[in-house]
Amino acid sequence: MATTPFSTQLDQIFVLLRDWLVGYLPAAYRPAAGAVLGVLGIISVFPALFALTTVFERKGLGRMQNRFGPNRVGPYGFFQPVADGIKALIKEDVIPFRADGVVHFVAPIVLLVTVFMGFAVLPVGRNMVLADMDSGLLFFFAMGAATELSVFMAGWSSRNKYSLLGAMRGIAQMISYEVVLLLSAVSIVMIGGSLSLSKIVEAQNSYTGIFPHWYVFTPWGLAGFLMFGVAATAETNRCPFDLPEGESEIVAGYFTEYSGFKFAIFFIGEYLAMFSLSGMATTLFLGGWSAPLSILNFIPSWIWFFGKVMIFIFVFIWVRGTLPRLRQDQLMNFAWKFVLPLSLVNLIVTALWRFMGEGWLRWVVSTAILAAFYVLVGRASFRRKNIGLRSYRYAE
Amino acid sequence: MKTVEEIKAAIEAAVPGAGVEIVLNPGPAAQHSLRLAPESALAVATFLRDDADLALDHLSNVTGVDWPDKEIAEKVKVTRTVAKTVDGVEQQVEETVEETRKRVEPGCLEVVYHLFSVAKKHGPVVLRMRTENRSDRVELPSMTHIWRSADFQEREIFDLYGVVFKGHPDLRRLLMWDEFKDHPMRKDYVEPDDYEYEPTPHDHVLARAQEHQKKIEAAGNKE
Amino acid sequence: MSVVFYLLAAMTIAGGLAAVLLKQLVHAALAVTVAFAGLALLYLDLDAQFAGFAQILVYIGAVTILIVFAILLTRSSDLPKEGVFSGTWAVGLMIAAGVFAVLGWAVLASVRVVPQQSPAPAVTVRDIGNALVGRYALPLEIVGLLLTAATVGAVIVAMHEKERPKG
Amino acid sequence: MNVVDTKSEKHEGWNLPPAVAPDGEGELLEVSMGPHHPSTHGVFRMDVTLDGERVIRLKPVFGYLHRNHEKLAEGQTYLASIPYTDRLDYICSLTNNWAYALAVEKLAGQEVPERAEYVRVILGELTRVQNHALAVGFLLQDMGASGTPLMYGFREREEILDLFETLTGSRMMCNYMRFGGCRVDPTAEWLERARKIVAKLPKFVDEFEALLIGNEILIARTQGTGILPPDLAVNAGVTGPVLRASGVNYDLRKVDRYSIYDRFDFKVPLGEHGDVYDRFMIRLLELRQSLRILEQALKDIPGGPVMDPKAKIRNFRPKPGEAYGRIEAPKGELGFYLISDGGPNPYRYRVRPPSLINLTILEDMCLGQNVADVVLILGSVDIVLGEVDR
Amino acid sequence: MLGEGILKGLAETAKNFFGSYVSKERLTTVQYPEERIPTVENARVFPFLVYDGPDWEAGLRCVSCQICEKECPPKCIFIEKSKDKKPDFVGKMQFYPVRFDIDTSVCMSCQICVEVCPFDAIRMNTGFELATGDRFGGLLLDRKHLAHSNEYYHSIHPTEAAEVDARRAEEKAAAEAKAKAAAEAAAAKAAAAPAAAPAPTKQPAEGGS
Amino acid sequence: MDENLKIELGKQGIVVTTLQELYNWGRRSSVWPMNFGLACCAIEMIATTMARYDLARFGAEVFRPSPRQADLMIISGTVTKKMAPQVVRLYNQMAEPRYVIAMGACAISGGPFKQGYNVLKGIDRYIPVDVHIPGCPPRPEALLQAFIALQKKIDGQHLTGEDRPRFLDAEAQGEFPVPEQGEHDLVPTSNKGVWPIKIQGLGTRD
Amino acid sequence: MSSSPYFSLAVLFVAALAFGLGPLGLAWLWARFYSPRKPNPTKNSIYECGLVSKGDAWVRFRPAYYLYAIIFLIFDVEAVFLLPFAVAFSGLSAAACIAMLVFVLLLVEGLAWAWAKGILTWA
Amino acid sequence: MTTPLACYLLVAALLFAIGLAGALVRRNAIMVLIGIELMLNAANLNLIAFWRFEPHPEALTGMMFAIFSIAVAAAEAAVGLGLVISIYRHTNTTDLDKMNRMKG
Ligand code: SF4
Ligand code: SF4
Ligand code: SF4
Repeated sequence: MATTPFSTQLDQIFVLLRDWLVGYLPAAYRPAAGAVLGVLGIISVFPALFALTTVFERKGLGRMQNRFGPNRVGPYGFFQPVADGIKALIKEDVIPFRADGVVHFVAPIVLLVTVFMGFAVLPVGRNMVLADMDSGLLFFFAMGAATELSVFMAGWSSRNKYSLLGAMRGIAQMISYEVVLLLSAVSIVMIGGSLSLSKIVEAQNSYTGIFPHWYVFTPWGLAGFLMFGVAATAETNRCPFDLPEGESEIVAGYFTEYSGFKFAIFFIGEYLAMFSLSGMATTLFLGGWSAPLSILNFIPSWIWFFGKVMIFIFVFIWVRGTLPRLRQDQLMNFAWKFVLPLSLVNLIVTALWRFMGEGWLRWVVSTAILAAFYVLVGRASFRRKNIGLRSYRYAE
Repeated sequence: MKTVEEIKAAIEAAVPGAGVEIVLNPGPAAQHSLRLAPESALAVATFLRDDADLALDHLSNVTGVDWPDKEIAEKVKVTRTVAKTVDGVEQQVEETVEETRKRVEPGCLEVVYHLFSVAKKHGPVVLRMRTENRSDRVELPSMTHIWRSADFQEREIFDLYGVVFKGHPDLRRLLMWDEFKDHPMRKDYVEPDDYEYEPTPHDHVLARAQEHQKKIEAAGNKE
Repeated sequence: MSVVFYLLAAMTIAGGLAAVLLKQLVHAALAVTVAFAGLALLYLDLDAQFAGFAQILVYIGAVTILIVFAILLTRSSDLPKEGVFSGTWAVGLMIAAGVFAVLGWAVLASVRVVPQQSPAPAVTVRDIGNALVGRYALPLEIVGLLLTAATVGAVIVAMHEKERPKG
Repeated sequence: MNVVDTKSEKHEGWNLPPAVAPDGEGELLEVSMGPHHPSTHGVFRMDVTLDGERVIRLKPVFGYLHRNHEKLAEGQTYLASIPYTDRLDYICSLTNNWAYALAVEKLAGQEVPERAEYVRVILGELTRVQNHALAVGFLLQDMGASGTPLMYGFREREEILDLFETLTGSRMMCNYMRFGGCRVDPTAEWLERARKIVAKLPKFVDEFEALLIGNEILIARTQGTGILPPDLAVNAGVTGPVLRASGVNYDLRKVDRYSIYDRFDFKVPLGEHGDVYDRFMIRLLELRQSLRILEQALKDIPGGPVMDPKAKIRNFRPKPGEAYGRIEAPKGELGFYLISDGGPNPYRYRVRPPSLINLTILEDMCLGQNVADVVLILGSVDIVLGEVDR
Repeated sequence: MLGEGILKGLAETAKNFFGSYVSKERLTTVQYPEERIPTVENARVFPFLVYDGPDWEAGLRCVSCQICEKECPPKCIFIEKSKDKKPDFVGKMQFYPVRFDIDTSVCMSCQICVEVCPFDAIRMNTGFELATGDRFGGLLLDRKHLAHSNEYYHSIHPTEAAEVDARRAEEKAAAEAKAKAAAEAAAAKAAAAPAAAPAPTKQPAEGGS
Repeated sequence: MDENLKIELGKQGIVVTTLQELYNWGRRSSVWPMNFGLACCAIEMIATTMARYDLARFGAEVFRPSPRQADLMIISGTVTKKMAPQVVRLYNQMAEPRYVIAMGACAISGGPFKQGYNVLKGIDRYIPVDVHIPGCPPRPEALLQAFIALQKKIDGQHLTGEDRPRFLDAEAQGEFPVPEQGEHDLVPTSNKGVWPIKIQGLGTRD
Repeated sequence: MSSSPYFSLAVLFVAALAFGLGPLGLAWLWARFYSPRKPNPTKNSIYECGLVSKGDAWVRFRPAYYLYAIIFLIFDVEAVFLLPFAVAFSGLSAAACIAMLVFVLLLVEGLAWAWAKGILTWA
Repeated sequence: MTTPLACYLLVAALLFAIGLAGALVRRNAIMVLIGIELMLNAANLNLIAFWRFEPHPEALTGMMFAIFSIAVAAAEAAVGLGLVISIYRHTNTTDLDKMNRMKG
């Protein structure tokens, strides 16, 4: 251990810490204890990140809107989430008499559990993944698919029109973008050659000169990345895809009837889903925990991972601060008629990429195909509806 | 734009037997108006809208006015009549008639329409219509089918004044709740008693509050 | 570890039973989800990782959604007045019991014949992929055809040639 | 001009909704939007019948803010009604003041000093600027933007409200105009400050435009949504930016040439499609024209009194008669109809609320649209409940 | 190009986001309890009664003429006239209010009472921090709570107060001159007659603001 | 008061006090208002959340549209008789602990419109109000001040004991009857449970 | 067994469950001891913009949702086949890839058919 | 891994029986489909179990069968539920007994 350089030690500090702690136990219990510690890490880090994000979001939105945002509760307002948590705990739990009590209760739990499970396969740093499975990616998406059920349960059990409308919207939206999410991940798998996320990261963790081999730096990777980003925004019901809770129409969507901590769980679940999808995007396209430049390798890998996730979160907030939301039909059309075909094209481009072999030609061809498709379909969808910028006339 | 007289002539030429009267406005605004007979009102209105010269396509404003019944004392001796004439209508008189014969002149509900032309950019042409009385014969033809803008305004007049517009597609109360019984904009509407806390009462409020207080006290004593 | 197995089996069976017995259709759909999840876990227990996750993805993620949509679209979440079990439920139960008896007997009878478990197979997703476009290429195409046909069929059936008024 | 048939079946039998959508697909869902709804701009309610997400019936329900303005005014002196007019369209109190003052001036045949006219124009146009900024902000809010456009709108509004407050003493309820002039004379510093703020405003409009007009989401959502054909608009008495967005050239500032609007050089923007996007854009363009008027008015404002010395405030009893006065308020034609019986109180006092009458065609615009568009269309009509319900 | 408008919008918000760290214009918040926007001179919240001199009760300018009570649109002023009279600043005998209540839970801050008061007795206050949990005790202001000194008036509305003072001084001078003239005339006429004729005060023009 | 507190402390021990502090701190620092505006005052309420005044600094910018998730109902504007049942129902549907700020003259007493036939003379006839803000409309700062006053009030509340707030008391009224719209007026015209005023404060001129 | 990833997953499952149930339990305890729940018919009625909720929310929805769900299901299944193929892709011959391409195209054909039929137009 | 194959098979058999019972005794067409899904899944479990216990699991036969079976079952569910919806549109019920009565 003494021979390992300091930066590696720092990089592996959590792994070492775990091994050190586990070392006190009899060998038979070590793996189990290790798992428990790993789980503890997940269960504490991401909720903490959630707390932090809510403050950052509120502050960031504030800054975009020329104001401060929360800054009074605790130093710089950073205790705001604590207060919110306490408040949520002590709120009365209202369950409408006509609601389906059991399902109403289970829905938030299901959401939380499925979202948490997604973190199991995310490599948050070198050697830092809770369950490195051969089908990790599939597991991740399987868990993601299960969250739809919780949305349905919440919306249906409340027996509230807004809730049910919100839930139906939510499910329709989530299933549509789920497909895109999967397909854009497939092209990564095609090149990465594994469903194990740590292998995918390893595959990207090499450098040409000082520049990394991240998949986002290829035409198909970039396209996949953008589609993944869009789909992730939709999956997590973030603006501009926040229709299921679009308060201008359906009040608070599927959790209209939730109060107290159950509502908080929905909130947490949504943010955690955002983290896990950001983490997934990072892993698939941005090289996971690998450093952006080879000379920056001395910085611990987990810092890179969380840094990248934070960038995603910033973009989420930024987008939320800027854009109005789409309408249901536009959202569905966008998914099925634009993003999904594009992702299918992307699959083919990826295949071409491999078969064309090294050289500049494949860059040109794949970029051209994707760009042409993007421009043509984008144009066509605007043309057909005859919409676009207008000029105006004046009387007198 | 044509003057009221010209408009009247045009109407009479177009709609025979229209029965249009000119109501002069004595004030400085001098916006004189035309009183229509309810029977021919729709025909006149259609003419006004469709006539190429007038083209009054914009019904801007529909107003209800309440002219309550008023007691007219035949001129005998004591009456100090301060009645003035507004639009040819006798004003309510607050007088103390003693022994003389009095006669009640039935009031009416009036609806006033202000028309403009968007196409020709002129206006206003003011139309008026009156119901026969204020209690049961309160029907007037609805202008909604000629000008959509009358839709909500007529509902409002129905709600607040109680004018029933025949032919209105959806004549419900507009502002008050459906169970409500009164027509609050009428001059004789009495507001409900709820002056339970009135630290700075004034004139009639004071009187009513005290009345209310007495009522409550009486009720309390009974219990 | 058979404890795990018994837990999973219990979960699966309970989910299945609940699905069949619960009156409220949405509850039944949620219960069947539990059964599906239990099955998926059983697959994992059988070292069929890929199949297990695929089971979750397809069944919990998609089939259940389909089922609840169908429930909502047919207003089946209201409890019917006539009761949820068909008039011939006794017969049905008998048949089911009979079938179970036969199957159970078959299993138990052949218990000695079945092979003992071999060490965990080192099957990776890559092998499945190779097999898929290799040995199983034809079935793959057939399944593709089937799925397409199913899409078209299901859509046509559900749409029922409606003349959607434009606009 | 073809006759608009209002006797279509949608008006008949409003209380007997069919249970199933016309095409037999799915059940109808009756939803009340409002009175407490995040995007009904106050306590407005729409009883919406949905077929899936498509609106097949929409009945506005009013009166949740019916504050008896007209009844109160008939029991009060002419003067005492001015502060109440502030509370009609509470975003644009000054134009309400103005319309009322104009009507009373017509009723009593009063003159207004020139400087007062200028001050009125300045304040009226400032009001228009802030109203349109807010209207656009609220529209975007309805569209689900997390407050940013609204915040920018409010940011500029605060500046204008500062001006109002410095002059009139109150941010919103200015109670500033009187029959025969204005209550206080703006000081030279005030005018200077107004000039500065007006000079800054175009930058803000640029920012707004950069943020919004090219946004694909906004374009996709607003274009083709809630189309209002011009003939229906005229027939339904729609006025203001909504009418002009349908391409009808009718701006009372040009038509009536009231006050001193004929002295200013400005243009009236007209829309072509009459959809939500046009209404949104017409507001932004009008905002720019208002800034032009403001520049001119602030440059040319003459000296002199702001109040007709002959005007009476107390014991004001106009001669018997009646008058209808109207102005181009930011939301449309705001008219006041007054009948005087010679007493200290108006015998009949009537407000012609543009917001209410612009809502006449709400159902027509919303039918067949998505629920999400309903709030958008409502937002694009730009109503204020204080005025709708009075 | 699809997405161009969105990018433009994003650039705009980013400009504001980063701008908020450098420019005051992009961070317009005034952190209220600590920082305040200075109150403008014309500001009006609720009315108060002006008194001259040190004793609020004796110095109240209000003569209980009840004009404001009548003109107040929502009728939130309640005045009870005194039975006796006391001299006002020019020495004329006037009634005074024994009770002067303003219900701030009703007052609409319209300033009409101020406009119509012929005696400059009622003016608008500028303090707005009046939130209270006590609806009945806290919001009905009686004359003691309403009374504020002329100095206070000067501190919140300096220009207006100076004008009022100047006018009053003029009136007072005029009244004194008149009284003096009257007194002199009276003295000249008949020294025996007591010179207690009330000085006619100026009746302000009706409707003058 | 102080005596009571001491006895209380002795009884419940220090745990309760810290718990109480934490409880009050949490409630005070995270007051989410309901997205609820009635009239002109609502515009000032919105202005309060906007850049210049920024209610968010207090952690209170999370305007929840659903009453289930909101803590504070800012009654900002005129409550008409047509609206009153809805307001009361919404208040009822909020989860405890819930607070009410009556913003503006209209909400407190009907304000300038109190003589109108359709205007409720103060929302406190039906539901308990924590803070009243006079003014028409109150400036945004006044709302902020009221908000701070509400926080103070929360801070002063006790977890146990006789003077604990209503929502901690199992006995206390939890439902506030929703008035019906009658033929002439609301029925009843007030909720006797929260509107104890018999007839008092009626001024008389002699 | 305990070293297998499933064990970690199980632990995570339990922990997530606890993470959800723990605070809910705490909240329940709090309500039990200090802040009693006070259900009543008004409070526990369905929220509908402040009005009394009329009609039931559990109504029949339009089949449009179902059509999307079908297509989603098909693509989900496709993904199950695509993923192993993608993993093996780097070692596959062109012929194998074409086999997959045919499979994908078959499904795309379904999608295209649906598109042409106007099913992908949200009503 | 000590669980013998028979246990899996028994579970599968039981599940199959439950599914069968569900399909037979429930009136609601959707419930019948749920029952059928359960039966298919039970079969799937058999497939996987046999694959796991066969001497050469590397051959992947059972596994591949299971995966294909999942796909087919999903397609079956889609079509079946589509049918239910379609029938519902005509008969306004999902109750099989009622449907039968209507037919007969
Ligand atoms: S400010 Fe207006 S409402 Fe207030 S007391 Fe004076 S006159 Fe009355
Ligand atoms: S008008 Fe002036 S002097 Fe008269 S009562 Fe009112 S405050 Fe007093
Ligand atoms: S208090 Fe004044 S500002 Fe507020 S709602 Fe009432 S009238 Fe409007």
